[in-house]
Amino acid sequence: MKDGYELVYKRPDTLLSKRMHYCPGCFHSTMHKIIMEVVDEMGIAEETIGVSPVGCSVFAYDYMDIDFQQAAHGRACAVATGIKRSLPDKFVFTYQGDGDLAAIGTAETIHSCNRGENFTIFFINNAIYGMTGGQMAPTTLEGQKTSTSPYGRDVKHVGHPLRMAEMVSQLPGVAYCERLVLNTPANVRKAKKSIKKAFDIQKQGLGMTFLEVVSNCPSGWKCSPVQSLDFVGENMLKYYPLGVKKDVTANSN
Amino acid sequence: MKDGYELVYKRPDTLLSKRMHYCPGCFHSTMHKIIMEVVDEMGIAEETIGVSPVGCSVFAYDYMDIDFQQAAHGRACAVATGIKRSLPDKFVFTYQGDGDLAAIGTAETIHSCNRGENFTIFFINNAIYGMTGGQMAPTTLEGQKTSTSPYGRDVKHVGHPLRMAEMVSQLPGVAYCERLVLNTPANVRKAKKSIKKAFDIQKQGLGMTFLEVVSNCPSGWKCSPVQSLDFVGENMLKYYPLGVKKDVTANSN
Amino acid sequence: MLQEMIFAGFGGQGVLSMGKLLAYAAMKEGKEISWMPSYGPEMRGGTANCMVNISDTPISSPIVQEYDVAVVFNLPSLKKFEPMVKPGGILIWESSTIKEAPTRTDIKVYAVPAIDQATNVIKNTQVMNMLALGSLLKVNPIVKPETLLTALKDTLPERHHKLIPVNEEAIKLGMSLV
Amino acid sequence: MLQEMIFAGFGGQGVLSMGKLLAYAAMKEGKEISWMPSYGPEMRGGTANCMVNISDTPISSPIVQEYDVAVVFNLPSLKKFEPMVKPGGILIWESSTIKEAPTRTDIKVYAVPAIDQATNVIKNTQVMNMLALGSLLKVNPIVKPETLLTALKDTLPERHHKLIPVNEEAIKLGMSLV
Amino acid sequence: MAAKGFVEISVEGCKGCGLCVHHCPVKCLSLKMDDTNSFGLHYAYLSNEETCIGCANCAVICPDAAITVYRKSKAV
Amino acid sequence: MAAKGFVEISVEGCKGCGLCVHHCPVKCLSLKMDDTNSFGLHYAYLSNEETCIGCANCAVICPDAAITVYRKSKAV
Amino acid sequence: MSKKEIAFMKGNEALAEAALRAGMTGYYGYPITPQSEIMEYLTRQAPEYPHVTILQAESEVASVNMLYGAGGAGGRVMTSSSSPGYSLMQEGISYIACAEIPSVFVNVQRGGPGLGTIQPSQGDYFQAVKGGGHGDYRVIVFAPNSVQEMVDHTVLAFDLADKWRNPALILTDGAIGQMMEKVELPEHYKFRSAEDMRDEKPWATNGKKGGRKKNLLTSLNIKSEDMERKNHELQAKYGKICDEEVRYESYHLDDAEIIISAYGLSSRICKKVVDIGRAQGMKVGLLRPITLWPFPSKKIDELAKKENVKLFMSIEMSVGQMDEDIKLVVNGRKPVHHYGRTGGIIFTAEDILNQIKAKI
Amino acid sequence: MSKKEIAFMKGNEALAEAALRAGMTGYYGYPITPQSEIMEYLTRQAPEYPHVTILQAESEVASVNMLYGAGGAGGRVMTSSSSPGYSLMQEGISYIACAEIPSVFVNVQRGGPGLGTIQPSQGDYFQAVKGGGHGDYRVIVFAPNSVQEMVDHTVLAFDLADKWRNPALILTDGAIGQMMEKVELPEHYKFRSAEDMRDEKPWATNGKKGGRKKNLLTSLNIKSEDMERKNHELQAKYGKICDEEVRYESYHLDDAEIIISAYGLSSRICKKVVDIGRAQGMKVGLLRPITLWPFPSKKIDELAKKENVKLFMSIEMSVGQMDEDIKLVVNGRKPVHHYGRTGGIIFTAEDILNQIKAKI
Ligand SMILES: Cc1ncc(C[n+]2csc(CCOP(=O)(O)OP(=O)(O)O)c2C)c(N)n1
Ligand SMILES: Cc1ncc(C[n+]2csc(CCOP(=O)(O)OP(=O)(O)O)c2C)c(N)n1
Ligand code: SF4
Ligand code: SF4
Ligand code: SF4
Ligand code: SF4
Ligand code: SF4
Ligand code: SF4
Ligand SMILES: [Mg+2]
Ligand SMILES: [Mg+2]
Repeated sequence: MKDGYELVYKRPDTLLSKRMHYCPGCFHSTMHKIIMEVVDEMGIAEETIGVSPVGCSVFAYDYMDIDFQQAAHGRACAVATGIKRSLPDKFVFTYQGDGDLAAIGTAETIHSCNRGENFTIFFINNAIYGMTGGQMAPTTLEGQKTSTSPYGRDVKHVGHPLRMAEMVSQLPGVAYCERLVLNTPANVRKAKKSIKKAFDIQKQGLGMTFLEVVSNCPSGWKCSPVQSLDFVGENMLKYYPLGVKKDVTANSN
Repeated sequence: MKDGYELVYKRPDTLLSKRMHYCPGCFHSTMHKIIMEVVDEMGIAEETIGVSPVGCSVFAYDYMDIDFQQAAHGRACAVATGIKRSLPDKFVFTYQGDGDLAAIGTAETIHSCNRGENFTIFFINNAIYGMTGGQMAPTTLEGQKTSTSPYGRDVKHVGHPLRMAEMVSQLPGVAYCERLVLNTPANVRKAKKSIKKAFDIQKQGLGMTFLEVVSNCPSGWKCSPVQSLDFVGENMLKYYPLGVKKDVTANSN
Repeated sequence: MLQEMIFAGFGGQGVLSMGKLLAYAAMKEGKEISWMPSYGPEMRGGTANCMVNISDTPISSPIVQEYDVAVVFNLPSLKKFEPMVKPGGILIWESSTIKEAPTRTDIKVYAVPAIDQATNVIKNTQVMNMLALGSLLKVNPIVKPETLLTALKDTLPERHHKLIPVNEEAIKLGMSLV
Repeated sequence: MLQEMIFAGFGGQGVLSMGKLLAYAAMKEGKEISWMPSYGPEMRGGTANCMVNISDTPISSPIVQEYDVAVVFNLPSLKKFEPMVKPGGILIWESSTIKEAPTRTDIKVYAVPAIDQATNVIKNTQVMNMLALGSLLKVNPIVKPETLLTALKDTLPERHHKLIPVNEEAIKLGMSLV
Repeated sequence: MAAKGFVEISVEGCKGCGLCVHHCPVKCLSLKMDDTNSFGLHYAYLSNEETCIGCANCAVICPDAAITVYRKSKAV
Repeated sequence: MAAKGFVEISVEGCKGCGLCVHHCPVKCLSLKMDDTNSFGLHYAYLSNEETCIGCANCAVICPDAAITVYRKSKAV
Repeated sequence: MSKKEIAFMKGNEALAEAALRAGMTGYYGYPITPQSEIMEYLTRQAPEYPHVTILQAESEVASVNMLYGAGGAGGRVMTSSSSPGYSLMQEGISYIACAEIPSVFVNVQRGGPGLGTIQPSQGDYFQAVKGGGHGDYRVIVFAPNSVQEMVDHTVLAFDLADKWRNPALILTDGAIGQMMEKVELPEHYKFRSAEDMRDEKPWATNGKKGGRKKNLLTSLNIKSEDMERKNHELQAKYGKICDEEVRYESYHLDDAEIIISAYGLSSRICKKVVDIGRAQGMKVGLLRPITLWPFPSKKIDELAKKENVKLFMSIEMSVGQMDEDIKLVVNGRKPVHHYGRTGGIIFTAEDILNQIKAKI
Repeated sequence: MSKKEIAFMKGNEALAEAALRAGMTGYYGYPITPQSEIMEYLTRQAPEYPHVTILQAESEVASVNMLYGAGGAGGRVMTSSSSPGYSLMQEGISYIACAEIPSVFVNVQRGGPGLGTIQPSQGDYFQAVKGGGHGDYRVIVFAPNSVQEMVDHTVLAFDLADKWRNPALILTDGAIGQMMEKVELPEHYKFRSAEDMRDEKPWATNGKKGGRKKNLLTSLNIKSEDMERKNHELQAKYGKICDEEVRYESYHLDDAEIIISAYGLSSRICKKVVDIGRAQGMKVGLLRPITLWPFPSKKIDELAKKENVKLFMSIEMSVGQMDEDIKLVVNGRKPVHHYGRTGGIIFTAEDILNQIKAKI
């Protein structure tokens, strides 16, 4: 380090130095990084257990220096339920893609939210099945081309994209629900605050904390990482509006 | 028939004369009866295919003189999707209990509603698992005693009862959604109209039609049929408000 | 010796608990026992039954197809189980409500108007199953009546112990009817 | 005769399509062929490869562990597959970007600066795979270059047929480099 | 007979739930407490033939479609 | 050196996504188009050392945490 | 474990009581006949076990994955179901087997296929012992034949699941689950939470406290070499289990010429067959597998070797499944026959005897 | 069916194309590697097949039940998945088998257990042939060993599914699914909708038009007698299928002393083994089951009887599954060995030869 300069940003310690397998510019990496920043800042690496899904982030455990379980496709919420009920004093989170959480895992998602399971769900909505090569997801936008909607998603045939944050925020068991995005430094900083808030609420035992991240998939969307920012900004955010959908702690302010 | 009198009400033809296995006073019977009345009145017995669930109404096929498929527990909506996509000109309906539709079948329910599958769901919400001997259902009321909530449903432990009609009515694929009850002759008559409306909308191909019936279970609730009317009126309807939750044809009026 | 028995009637007539009580009493007397209910949706509004085995030696199957003893409280059960009583076996039937009498002559048949007697004599319809049990013990002293009563005490929650005398009365009345 | 080959490089370098084209051309010449890609998430941002078998007789496994021919476009692939070339086999490596040369002496090694030549001579980086294929056909005339071009015509959508000449040029240039 | 209406109730089809009795506006139905059908159930019957108005409420509410309702013909 | 800040970018850790380049407010980052790292990727580097203000935007947006940021100490 | 308390209980309830006594920390299940009494019993007892999680899941798929999480966190965990519900768990069991998460399963079998009937059956033998899920894995399978064994096997299942880091299954049927018998209940294990078991389960994902390395539970082995290594490890473990954990009961086998083999409910009836047969002068004996996997192959091999043994007869409530495992051991040395009924119809001792007589 | 069109295609895509040509009316599936190309190909072709339903379901559980509905409605229907996804279908398959709904399944196997690896495997043999679901049922199982057979078996699977009102499964693996080979494509069947097939499927639930009696498709047989009767009917049907539908390939079996048995990808390598072995003077031959169920038991029995046959060797990409079915037939007359690799590691012909040499 040069004389007269001080460190203002470095890789969080709990993010292992292993190179992440994600494609260049993929927000999965960003999200991993900031979750670990929060874990570092809160000093809870020894008390946190993560659950990775089946999806591109199946290997999340390779990058985060905390205990981890790898769940069957769609079942991360059930797995986390088992962990948290066994270890009620630990921090537990799931990390799930849109195929995982909103297609095959719909029942587990709805019911663990409804039961008010006291863990945190990080829901990474990139509107596509990244891992398996870019198939349509429940959250794929109308008209969006994917490998199983090669002519664009036809909502008459397969329905409209699901808005999960709005849906789960209706459930009494959900304490905090917000939709975030990671497309600008400011939004990344904001997202970090929301993650911290979710963990705080989990600590208080107030119920489910659900963070939906409007994400990207340059590979699946067949565009460059920088172009993916445009798709996020122009298309995704229109259908998936940002903001706090529910916050049981808001009333107390 | 006595001289000078005319017939004003008789058992519908499409309701087979076989004695239904349901307990005395169970609204499953009532619902079967009025669905068949509508089928008779619309003259569509030869064009209708029903799907029975696993639950007390698993044997629905024994009583209705129409083609039927019996679906695996929770999967009636998936089965009906397969039927309707194969035979788009027929009338197709599922008939499902609250365990079937709102617990194990959550994903199939949400997704067929979201896809706007063009069939009708009859959702019989009796706040209990009748068939298996009275276990707690996702719709069991707070404090309600069942064989798996013997001290009353503790919402802190298992969450609040799910309001399915409200949830699915949010989905764009749902064309018509109403919550009904069968506790008085007037309500039964009203319910018949709603069933007819659902079939009409199905015929027009406008999307999913979803009728939630606030039902009873004298056996599971451990009360007499007449007492069950009180529980429906005093407890169920408070948590499950009646009414049309969505009607895409309403705007056109 | 092995005794294979069935108790059958409408749901709510107490057939399951009478079988259970008898088995439990036999267990108290050192016998090998098994109790097996009919289960599942066929119970819905229909009939219920339980099979009871009592033996000096270990019991093979809790499910039996031929009975040494059948106690039936309704016509469907009579029709179903009368043919399955072993020759020389015992059939006890509720004669105040069942309107068709058994026809077999190679078995011992006892008509017990349990419902009528419970309603009109004991003024408690609930105990008609104990009444029938009394009749059974009279013709087939599987366990001592005293054991049955201790068994009842063991299994009844404390707050219902006040019901023991009326049950005792029912057993005695039952014994007197055959 | 059976030739077992591997084509490997970074995703996007066209290794899958070059293998496919070669196999298809061989099929047109009446050979038995198989083409097998690496698949799955390890492709994500990493390397891609495909195995091609061309033979006069039916092919047993599409997956092979030792190669008669390896064509590699990046260092990880060179490191991985160089040891797996059969003695006497052929190794073609992209010599303008790979900075460590192969070391084996018991195989035929050809350095082909395909990326450099495609970029600077043909002015089309896309065709570097065809260039390498040209080199391969020169040292190992598995199929006729003409067949390769007809194969290209067959598989390219009509609207891309204008690209055929530049591919032809690349093949020729590739042949001239070894 | 002067009654505006009358009902036929199937003894074997009735399950004795009592919903018809409960909902008859003129209370002309009862359960036969001193008899049962072959299922052991106390069936409903028209206990007050005179007052039935033929409104069909009983039949509409009857889960088991055990009731047939007749009303005095207007024409007559 | 006069710059308010400077950054260190891991050549092997960088995936060349360009998000840092895109988001640097003073446009002092570039992708090395004439070189690649061992993964074949054009990595980012501080192309204009003079203008970096040490805002850390690049590091915050960098998915792969490849950037370390330093700022002129206030104390000095 | 000294046994003291005598009770008269249903199989399902005795099993539930045994689980509580064996220190179960969590039960996750979904109702299905004929085993719903298990969760019903547990929820009734819940107030006395405030630290035990008893959770009705939204489905069997959720249950098995809750088990994965809770067992992986270090708990002693159980789920129960019946045939169709157990079929839904197959993906999850394959995961649990590969991630080596100790866990206890109960399948109170009913007649299949499909929705079938709720009457007792033994039609899920293949599924239980060969792995109904994908890939090469094994589950330790117990086959209780009495209410007493529902208790004993449950305690053992918890212990062996922990010992071997493997799923263990109680494969029983509707009759054993529903019947009441006399039973001796074991004493309570000292209750320990998942957290309390930290030391003896150093692999559990309970937070990497005190500077230990992170723990990971996964069944993903994306590289072929890793996956093959994992398979070798599993097979090595399975080999040891086969060496150490086989359990069976012999009944009049010493001089037997006819070897009946039957498990669970069927085995009770077959004891009677042996008694009657012996009374008629037939040299018949019963080999009752108590563990279906590991299978008592050594014992069968021993019997197959004996000169006086004439034939084997597998008696099952299925069209024939366990008979294959017997044949695989007997390997042609003696004839192996099968007799079965399905759909909940229980053979009588006389039926079976007649079948045997027809074969000799 | 006359074959004309020659193409160079991936196994998965060729299978999809064959399904379209075989008159498939509906496909319901969920993505999973290494078979996602099937649905991808179908959705690309969709505009040319406006009357074919191609629907991405929310899960494999939904897929199999959509198949139940659509097949029951009278359609020719297919789903495809890979190992974990196929495990999730086990309850549904048991239902479909019992309700006798014609339907085609595809399992492009990957290495397990658990999430495992996406590399090719043959670890799901037991699940496929013994029924991974509950109860006694069978699925017709094809084991293609080339892209050509992916096509041929698919057409056959649709036809046999209809003929026998039974599920049929294409059990293949990631290598066959992903590889490209030359293939001859069959001509198109004339497309007929579910409604068009009314006459030949009088059992289908397509509306009881024209006064026919109502149709019912169910797997529920609540009474034991009914359930047992259903089981007898199914077993009778299975017996007929065993008589009529066995398919296998013989390669140099006539004078073979060493009988290799292998299916799918493994069988291709084993052909090479035979060639090399023969070149070295070893009398080795290959029996390749084409249908895994019904299994070519008769042929194996015939071989086991031959004096010159010395041993059997089952070569599988698993720790040993099909070898059990061979042993069951050989029944001790000859030794039966197994050699396998797992996790996607493919044995070479040399490996296998060495293994064989070690046994003789
Ligand atoms: C039971 C099962 N079904 C399907 C798959 C295949 N699969 C793996 S990842 C995935 C979807 C991934 O999409 P998503 O959850 O959106 O995550 P992403 O990769 O986009 O982050 C699927 C379908 C599987 N592994 N298991
Ligand atoms: C996979 C599976 N799980 C569980 C069951 C057992 N089961 C049968 S019916 C039922 C629930 C019935 O409740 P509901 O759907 O509310 O219908 P009701 O009987 O109340 O009308 C359950 C859990 C089953 N048959 N299959
Ligand atoms: S495929 Fe998409 S989601 Fe997956 S790592 Fe690449 S960019 Fe990210
Ligand atoms: S158990 Fe309940 S839902 Fe089922 S028939 Fe009886 S009253 Fe109706
Ligand atoms: S028709 Fe009306 S008045 Fe007559 S019995 Fe029925 S409810 Fe009563
Ligand atoms: S409502 Fe119907 S079933 Fe109930 S008592 Fe009246 S007639 Fe009988
Ligand atoms: S710290 Fe700020 S100014 Fe410096 S390179 Fe990064 S984004 Fe640009
Ligand atoms: S954001 Fe990070 S990975 Fe992307 S180009 Fe910049 S330094 Fe490299
Ligand atoms: Mg996604
Ligand atoms: Mg219900």
